[in-house]
Amino acid sequence: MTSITKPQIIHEGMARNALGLTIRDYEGRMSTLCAGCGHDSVTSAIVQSFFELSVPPHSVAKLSGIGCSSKTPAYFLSAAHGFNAVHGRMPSIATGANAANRELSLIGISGDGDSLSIGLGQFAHAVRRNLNMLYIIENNGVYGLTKGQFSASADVGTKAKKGEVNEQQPIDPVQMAMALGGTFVARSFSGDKEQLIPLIKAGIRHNGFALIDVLSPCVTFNDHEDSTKSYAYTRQFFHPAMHADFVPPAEEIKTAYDEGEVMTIELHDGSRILLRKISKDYSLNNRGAAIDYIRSHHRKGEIVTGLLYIDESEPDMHAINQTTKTPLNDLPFDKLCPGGEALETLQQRFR
Amino acid sequence: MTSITKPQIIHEGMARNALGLTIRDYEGRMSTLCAGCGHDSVTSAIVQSFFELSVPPHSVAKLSGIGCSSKTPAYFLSAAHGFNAVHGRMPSIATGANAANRELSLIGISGDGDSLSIGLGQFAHAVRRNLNMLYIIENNGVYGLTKGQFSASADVGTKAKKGEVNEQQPIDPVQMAMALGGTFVARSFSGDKEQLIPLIKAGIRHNGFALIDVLSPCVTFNDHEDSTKSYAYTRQFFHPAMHADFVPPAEEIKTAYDEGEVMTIELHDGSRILLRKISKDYSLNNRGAAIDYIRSHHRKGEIVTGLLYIDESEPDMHAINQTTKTPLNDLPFDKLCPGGEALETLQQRFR
Amino acid sequence: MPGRAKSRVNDFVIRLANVNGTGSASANGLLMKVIFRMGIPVMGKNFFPSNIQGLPTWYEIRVTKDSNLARSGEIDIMVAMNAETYQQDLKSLSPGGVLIYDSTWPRNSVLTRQDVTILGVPLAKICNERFSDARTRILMKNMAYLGTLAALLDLDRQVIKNLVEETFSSKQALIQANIEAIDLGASYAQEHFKCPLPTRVKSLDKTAGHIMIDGNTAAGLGCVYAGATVGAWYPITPSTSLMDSFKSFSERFRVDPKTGERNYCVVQAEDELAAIGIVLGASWNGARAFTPTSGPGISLMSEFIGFAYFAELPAVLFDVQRVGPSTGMPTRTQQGDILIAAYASHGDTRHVLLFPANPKECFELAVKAFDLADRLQTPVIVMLDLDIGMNDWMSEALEWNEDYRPDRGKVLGAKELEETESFYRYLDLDGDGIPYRTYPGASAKGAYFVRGSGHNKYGGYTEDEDEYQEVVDRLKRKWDTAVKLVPEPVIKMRKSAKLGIVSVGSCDYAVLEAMDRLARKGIHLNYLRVKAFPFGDKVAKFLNQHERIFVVEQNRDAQLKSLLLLETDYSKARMESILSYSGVPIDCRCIIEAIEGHVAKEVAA
Amino acid sequence: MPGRAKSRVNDFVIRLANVNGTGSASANGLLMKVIFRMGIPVMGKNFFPSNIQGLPTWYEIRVTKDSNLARSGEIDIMVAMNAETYQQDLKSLSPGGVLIYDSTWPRNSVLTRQDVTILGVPLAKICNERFSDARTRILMKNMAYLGTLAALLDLDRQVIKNLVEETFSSKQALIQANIEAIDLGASYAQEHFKCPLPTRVKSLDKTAGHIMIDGNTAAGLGCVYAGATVGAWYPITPSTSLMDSFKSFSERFRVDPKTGERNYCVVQAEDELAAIGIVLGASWNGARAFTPTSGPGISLMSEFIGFAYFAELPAVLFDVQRVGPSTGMPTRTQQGDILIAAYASHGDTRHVLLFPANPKECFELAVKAFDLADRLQTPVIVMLDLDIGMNDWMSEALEWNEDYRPDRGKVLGAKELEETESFYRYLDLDGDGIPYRTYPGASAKGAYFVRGSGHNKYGGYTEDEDEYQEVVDRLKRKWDTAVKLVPEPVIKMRKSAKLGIVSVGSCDYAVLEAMDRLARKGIHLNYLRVKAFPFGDKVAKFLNQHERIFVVEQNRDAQLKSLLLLETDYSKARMESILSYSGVPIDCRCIIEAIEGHVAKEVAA
Ligand SMILES: Cc1ncc(C[n+]2csc(CCOP(=O)(O)OP(=O)(O)O)c2C)c(N)n1
Ligand SMILES: Cc1ncc(C[n+]2csc(CCOP(=O)(O)OP(=O)(O)O)c2C)c(N)n1
Ligand code: SF4
Ligand code: SF4
Ligand SMILES: [Mg+2]
Ligand SMILES: [Mg+2]
Repeated sequence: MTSITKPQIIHEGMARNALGLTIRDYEGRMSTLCAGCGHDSVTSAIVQSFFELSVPPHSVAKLSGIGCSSKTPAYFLSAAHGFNAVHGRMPSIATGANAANRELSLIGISGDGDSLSIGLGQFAHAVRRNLNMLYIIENNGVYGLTKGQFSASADVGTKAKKGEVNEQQPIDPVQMAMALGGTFVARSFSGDKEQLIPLIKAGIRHNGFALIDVLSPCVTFNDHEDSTKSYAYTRQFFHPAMHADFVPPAEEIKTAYDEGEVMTIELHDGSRILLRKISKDYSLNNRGAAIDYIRSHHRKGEIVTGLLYIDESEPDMHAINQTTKTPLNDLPFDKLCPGGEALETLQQRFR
Repeated sequence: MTSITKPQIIHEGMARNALGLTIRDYEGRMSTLCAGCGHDSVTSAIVQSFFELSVPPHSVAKLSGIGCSSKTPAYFLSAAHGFNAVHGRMPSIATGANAANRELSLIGISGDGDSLSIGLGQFAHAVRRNLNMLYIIENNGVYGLTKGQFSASADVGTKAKKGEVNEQQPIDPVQMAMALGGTFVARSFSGDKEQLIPLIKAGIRHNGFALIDVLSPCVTFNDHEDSTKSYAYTRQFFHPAMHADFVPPAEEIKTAYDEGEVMTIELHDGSRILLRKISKDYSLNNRGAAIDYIRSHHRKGEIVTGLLYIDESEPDMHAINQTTKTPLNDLPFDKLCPGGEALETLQQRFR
Repeated sequence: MPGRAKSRVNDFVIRLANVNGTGSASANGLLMKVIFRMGIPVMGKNFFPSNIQGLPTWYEIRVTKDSNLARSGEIDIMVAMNAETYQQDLKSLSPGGVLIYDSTWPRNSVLTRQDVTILGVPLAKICNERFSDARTRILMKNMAYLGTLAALLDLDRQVIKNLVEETFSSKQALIQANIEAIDLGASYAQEHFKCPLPTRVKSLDKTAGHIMIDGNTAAGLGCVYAGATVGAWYPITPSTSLMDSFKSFSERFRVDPKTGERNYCVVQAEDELAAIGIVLGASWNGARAFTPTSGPGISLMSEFIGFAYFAELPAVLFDVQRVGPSTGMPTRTQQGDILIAAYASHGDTRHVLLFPANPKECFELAVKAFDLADRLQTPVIVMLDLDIGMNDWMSEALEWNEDYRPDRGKVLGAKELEETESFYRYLDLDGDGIPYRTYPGASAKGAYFVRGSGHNKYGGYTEDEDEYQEVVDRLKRKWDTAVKLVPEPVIKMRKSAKLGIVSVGSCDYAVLEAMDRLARKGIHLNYLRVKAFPFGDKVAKFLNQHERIFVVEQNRDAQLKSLLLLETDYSKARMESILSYSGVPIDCRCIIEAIEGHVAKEVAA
Repeated sequence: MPGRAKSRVNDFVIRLANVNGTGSASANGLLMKVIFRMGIPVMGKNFFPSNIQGLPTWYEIRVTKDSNLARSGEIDIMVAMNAETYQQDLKSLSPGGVLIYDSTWPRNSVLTRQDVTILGVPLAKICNERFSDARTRILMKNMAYLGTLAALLDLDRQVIKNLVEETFSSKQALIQANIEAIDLGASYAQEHFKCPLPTRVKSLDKTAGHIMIDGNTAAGLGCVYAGATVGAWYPITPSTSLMDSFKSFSERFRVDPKTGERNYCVVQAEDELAAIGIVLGASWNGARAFTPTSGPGISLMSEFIGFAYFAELPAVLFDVQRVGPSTGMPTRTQQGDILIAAYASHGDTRHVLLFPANPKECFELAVKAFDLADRLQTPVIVMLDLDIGMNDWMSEALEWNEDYRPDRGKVLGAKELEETESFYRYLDLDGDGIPYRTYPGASAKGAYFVRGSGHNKYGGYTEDEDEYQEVVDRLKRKWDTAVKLVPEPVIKMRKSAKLGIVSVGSCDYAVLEAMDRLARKGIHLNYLRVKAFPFGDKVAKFLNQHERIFVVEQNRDAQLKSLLLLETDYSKARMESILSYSGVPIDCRCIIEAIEGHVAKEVAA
């Protein structure tokens, strides 16, 4: 979470969004990550997405665990509250935050160590609860901050910088989320903003748990030749299966598509996702088939990306709980405390 | 882990196995579970399996976490060491046990609470390591020992005894294990020993992590009418996809099968599993398809059972680690301690 | 009757030995409630196994006209319904006592004693003749022995009837059966024994203004009254019923009758690490949030507890203590988590603890816990134990002050933020060590990072030694503020006593009884019961007023004494521990013995 | 030269300010090693950020002919390579000191001081002219300032050359470049400044029989020598290098050259809860197993630590302490986990702690930890800290006694079991509180259940109060045995001193230096350094021999003092804390000040 203040320079004539804000208003402090770290690209995609969506920065809360990836919330949305939890435990903090204030827009940034090792249980249960948040894993196959040990997402056969070869099978958060009934499951690459930004926007607007597993190379510990999580490798074996375009509410769909080529999914706030198949044999509605598709491509060394599954109809945690629409942290005390008379009455039972 | 000593009565003429032992030698203390608890049936299937396999009881170690299910290791194999860990943490104990003594045969018994809530992370990582053990989840959809709260395996729409309806999607250990690359994934029912016993035997002999998710109704808290984990429900919607016969080494395959009907899988110790499809459209070699099959049947309320996936060729934890064949706890000290001269030499580096 | 029969009206102990899962608990609870309604003070302790069905379980009821609401250590009447434990039950009966058993099956003739009265009632037989369904027969046997006791002890039959009617008001059909079973048991006793026994009850008027309630129920209700909206938990005995209480009272008071919408959110977490995380996430956002747990949960939560201390987040935890270490005995009581709760987590940490001694205090201190957590921006752990939490206690009725408004502490809202020039999270503007906080979503001006890593007083990340130290030094000053805010101890002074007792929580009634009995023997003591940690001046003063302090607590390692040693200046040499830690609630005998022993030594010396 | 130039041969401090990720750490290590090889005692402390690249980092080298191996608090020479921190670095230089900076870029003229000497060397320029590759230029700049220092301090050029050759023996190509860079830096200095400075080095012969090593490396090596076969861990600063050490030495000594098979198994666990579980599973099966971690790991492990205490399983943990609470400052040092480690986990628990003060003790106490864990059947936590664990220390060379055989404690093998009539796990047959254990797989006769739930002395499950208490009472007796087995404290007595210092671990050299300096001022003190908890008689005796005890430790809350208070009878009023807890290793000044202050008060009073 180290950070350096960044001078905010706003040029005249900078683009402004519907709120009249410039992109500077969505930035954070100066990154202290290694020059070239994939995580910084994800940060800038996040900045771009929130800016373009015209989200009021202070209506967002940004959360993370511990790791290089988990430092990044300091580098976007200075005007949003942040929570840097203990290692692997951000999902529970997010659950509590959402329980208390369902109107906050939550974005969580985690790493493959943070989410797939120490935090696997909390991650899985957040998926299960369909907690309303965007959850980004900046996946680099190593523990960056502790200097490059293999993480649980390291591929079989991949080599560490010091030569060690990983022989344990990886845990793939995308497959996990599929098997756990995740309602928004996507994968992308920090080097491909064109793919990533619409996914982030859609994830912000999705009503429920939106997972984006972003391959985000670690230039310092996992960007060498025999690594399967390097820029070069990822770029080469990147295999987009579905393309997603995000269209905000009220905005027209501009591009013309051939009939049947595009599937439109409407989100709760009226925005839409336009989904276009890139790989013909990918089917979006089938978790099992998705897993299969991912596994078989993975065997060939390919990394399937895109919005791989979405279901906007499942109830989120509050729907399941039937929570009042008013954020709980906003309820007046007299709605909460039954008062003296009630106390008298209820004690009859105990007499 | 409550238990009552059981008088060991051996009748003359009782069947004896290859070691000359009777089934009594494979039993444990008297169960203190509720009369009719599914877990007791699993216990007796375990007793039967070890007896029939002629495993020397003391060559086994039995492990568990905390819960009614986790009490059951006290009820079988009195002559085996046992380890009743803290809640949800048995997989790590098993990992250490296997690390120290790779020759021990490990059987772990857990519950759906123990493995899918608090223990989800450890469970998943044991699968990932392909730890050589048999891992049985006695799955009843509730926390029995703490009096019937829904567990993470409770189905959507199932009703608690007190009327509460579960609306959260379940975590299915079978789908999890499939997505995590589990090498032996099975599901069965405590009420169907015919199916269960060969699965247990095969699981004991499998070289790697063998998961059997056994539906094991809780008669006290989850056996009522609107429960989807009751005896009645399970029996009715039980959907066997694959049948497994276990054939010990050297033994002949007795039943005659039609050509192509049976697939034979040879295990490391020379025993074989004969796999026969019950459901025509089930394919054993495909994790994704399996997940799909399970999910689509689950939507219909059906529970797919049988040996759903097996891969005997994946390396287990020791193969990955290249551990010596001698159990580590058996290595003499002089093989471990480099001695004084070596210490002298190596210190050159530090001068 | 053999032995020296005791005639003890309204002053005796009944112990009921049963098999769990047979419905005996409700019959025994009913018995206790009947006595309570007859105006006689009564205490009940349930000894149940960590198991669902089929194992021995005991229920102990002390009828105590003088309101000695702790165990006495004696057993005057034994209802021995469990054949498995018959021998042990017979043995544990005090001389002169009465044992009642089910004579449907003959008892082993070796199992007898000359100094007690043994009364056989063919309960199973009676019930089997009358009821046909198997489950009903089992349940009604309990009612039948209740009937027998009614006759033997002279219980008020109308009170019983009313209670049965209330209890089964939603299942009318059961009322008749229950009353019949009671009658059967009573009739048999009346026909075969001289009723009532010399040991029996007689109506009094000493329970007015009181209720019978367990501490978990009271604490859960306290959370409702405090305005808690988020509860997160993972089931664990003996804390589970606290959340059950919160849920059921919330269902009653916090659900919109029209929409069915809930003004609260209970999250059954996947484990304790998540439960405390949910609490912290919620309080970060300004909801009052809590988690009930027990020892193993505290251990698992300790990383996050340290986080909350350092990041200064309010959190309310209830540790309903059970016997440790480790899984220990989940259905037995102990006060073994005091030290770990006080200093939970690595690094320099310390936490506010509250110690209720009875259900009424559970209710009150639950409310207080939220105020303190919000005011001090730190975790507050309410230390119950299984005895307070799960047993029904005769307690003063709960009261509510309508003027109560939650103390939410130093929170700047959007408006206040607008008025201030700049906001920094960890400045000590008021000199009390407590900084100001803001909620997410309120305003961009209030934005800051909550973090467990090094931070300076502005809330920025730091690895600078001075900036770091400034913050932890202020945290220590905040602790000095805490001393002033926590509830004061309860002190009972007798004139000129030089010996003092310090105790905590559920030891209270045992200490009081011991003091009374010792006073009758001419040994006078003063008494201080701590209600909170940090202790504060009153505790220090009390200690210093005494030549010798006996610290009474229910753990092996003298944990309260340790805290007193660490946090006051009283000399170790002058403190003596009286410890009871076998898992059953403390009774006064060990206290009396220890103090008498001490006094005797002093005299001899 | 301005200011009062100091001429301090072999007695000064160099501080090097760099940017992390630029390769400066190895250059600085080289510098220190050169001085060491010149026979001059030297101390090095690395202050690095919790980040991988681009942030300020400092390295402090004390050249100390009198072997004062703690920080002095002074900075005599500053190598200010980081423009970001230039101002701060200039400020922190002691009066009369020398600052060296890269004059490729002009420094801000406001940033100057009259009382120090500022030497500019155009390091970047020199290197850029000579080397073409960008990364090489960055790396060689470090070598260039090393060259400048060589000239200014009069370092032995042959020693440097040898070291460079050794260091890059596998990358021959680099040797030439490095030496060239060093020459460039040296030549520039020789041409532009008067070399050497008055503050400089001169060969001695005071480092014979010593090595330069960090504590983690030594401890990892100790695990290899102790015969540990299973290591489980989850990476965490500052403990990571301990497992790196175990792995690399095991690779060297424990891999079958023919088959490549490993006589050890290191499991990188998914988290600390699993790491300790793996250790327990392995020691249950008779392997020596360990886990290195730091504060957050101890918090997460506490449930299992309590389990191991109660179920009586050996386990060796290394807690390489960093600054808490919570995530705190992961790359700064503290002794803040003492109290939590001693009493980790809920319920009545207590754990054996070992406190090495230098790398040699890390090696020795690592071995000892396994013996104690096996003998006592309980977790043993070796308490290092970042300073000992990660900094290179001049340490006596490690020694090995070939007669050493591991003490595996009371284990019954198959044969012994056959000879006994019956085996029960928790009987105290020898009166020392330690029962016998067996390994799974050995024999059916030895079979029993390991459990954290209530058990009786036979190993059976129990909820019976007497059976439970018998076991926990014996555990307390076992603790009395532990007192006799743990290493004794290190005591330094001066004749007739009435003041004593008690300290622990990495405070050692600061205390020694303070004592020396105070002695020169006529204030004499005795010194005891605890090496283990429980403390034992020698500690109690030492305390009682002194009118006043100063407890020196590196945490805010006086945790060692707390343990002394709780576990000895020494009076609190006579103990005074000297605390240093800002995250940088303690230096002697705070100790001297506190003690002088005390003495002054005494005199005044
Ligand atoms: C309880 C605990 N254990 C270990 C650590 C040390 N630690 C910090 S970050 C990290 C791993 C980070 O890996 P990842 O989440 O993949 O993030 P990356 O740095 O690769 O972006 C670890 C093990 C910690 N902070 N807390
Ligand atoms: C750390 C911890 N938290 C909570 C508990 C309480 N607890 C005991 S068993 C159990 C759940 C058991 O459920 P499951 O594993 O499904 O077993 P079942 O009883 O249903 O067979 C819980 C929550 C505990 N023992 N330890
Ligand atoms: S170490 Fe790797 S993950 Fe961390 S900041 Fe550097 S490049 Fe990024
Ligand atoms: S409560 Fe349920 S799971 Fe537990 S023993 Fe009884 S029937 Fe079995
Ligand atoms: Mg990573
Ligand atoms: Mg269950």
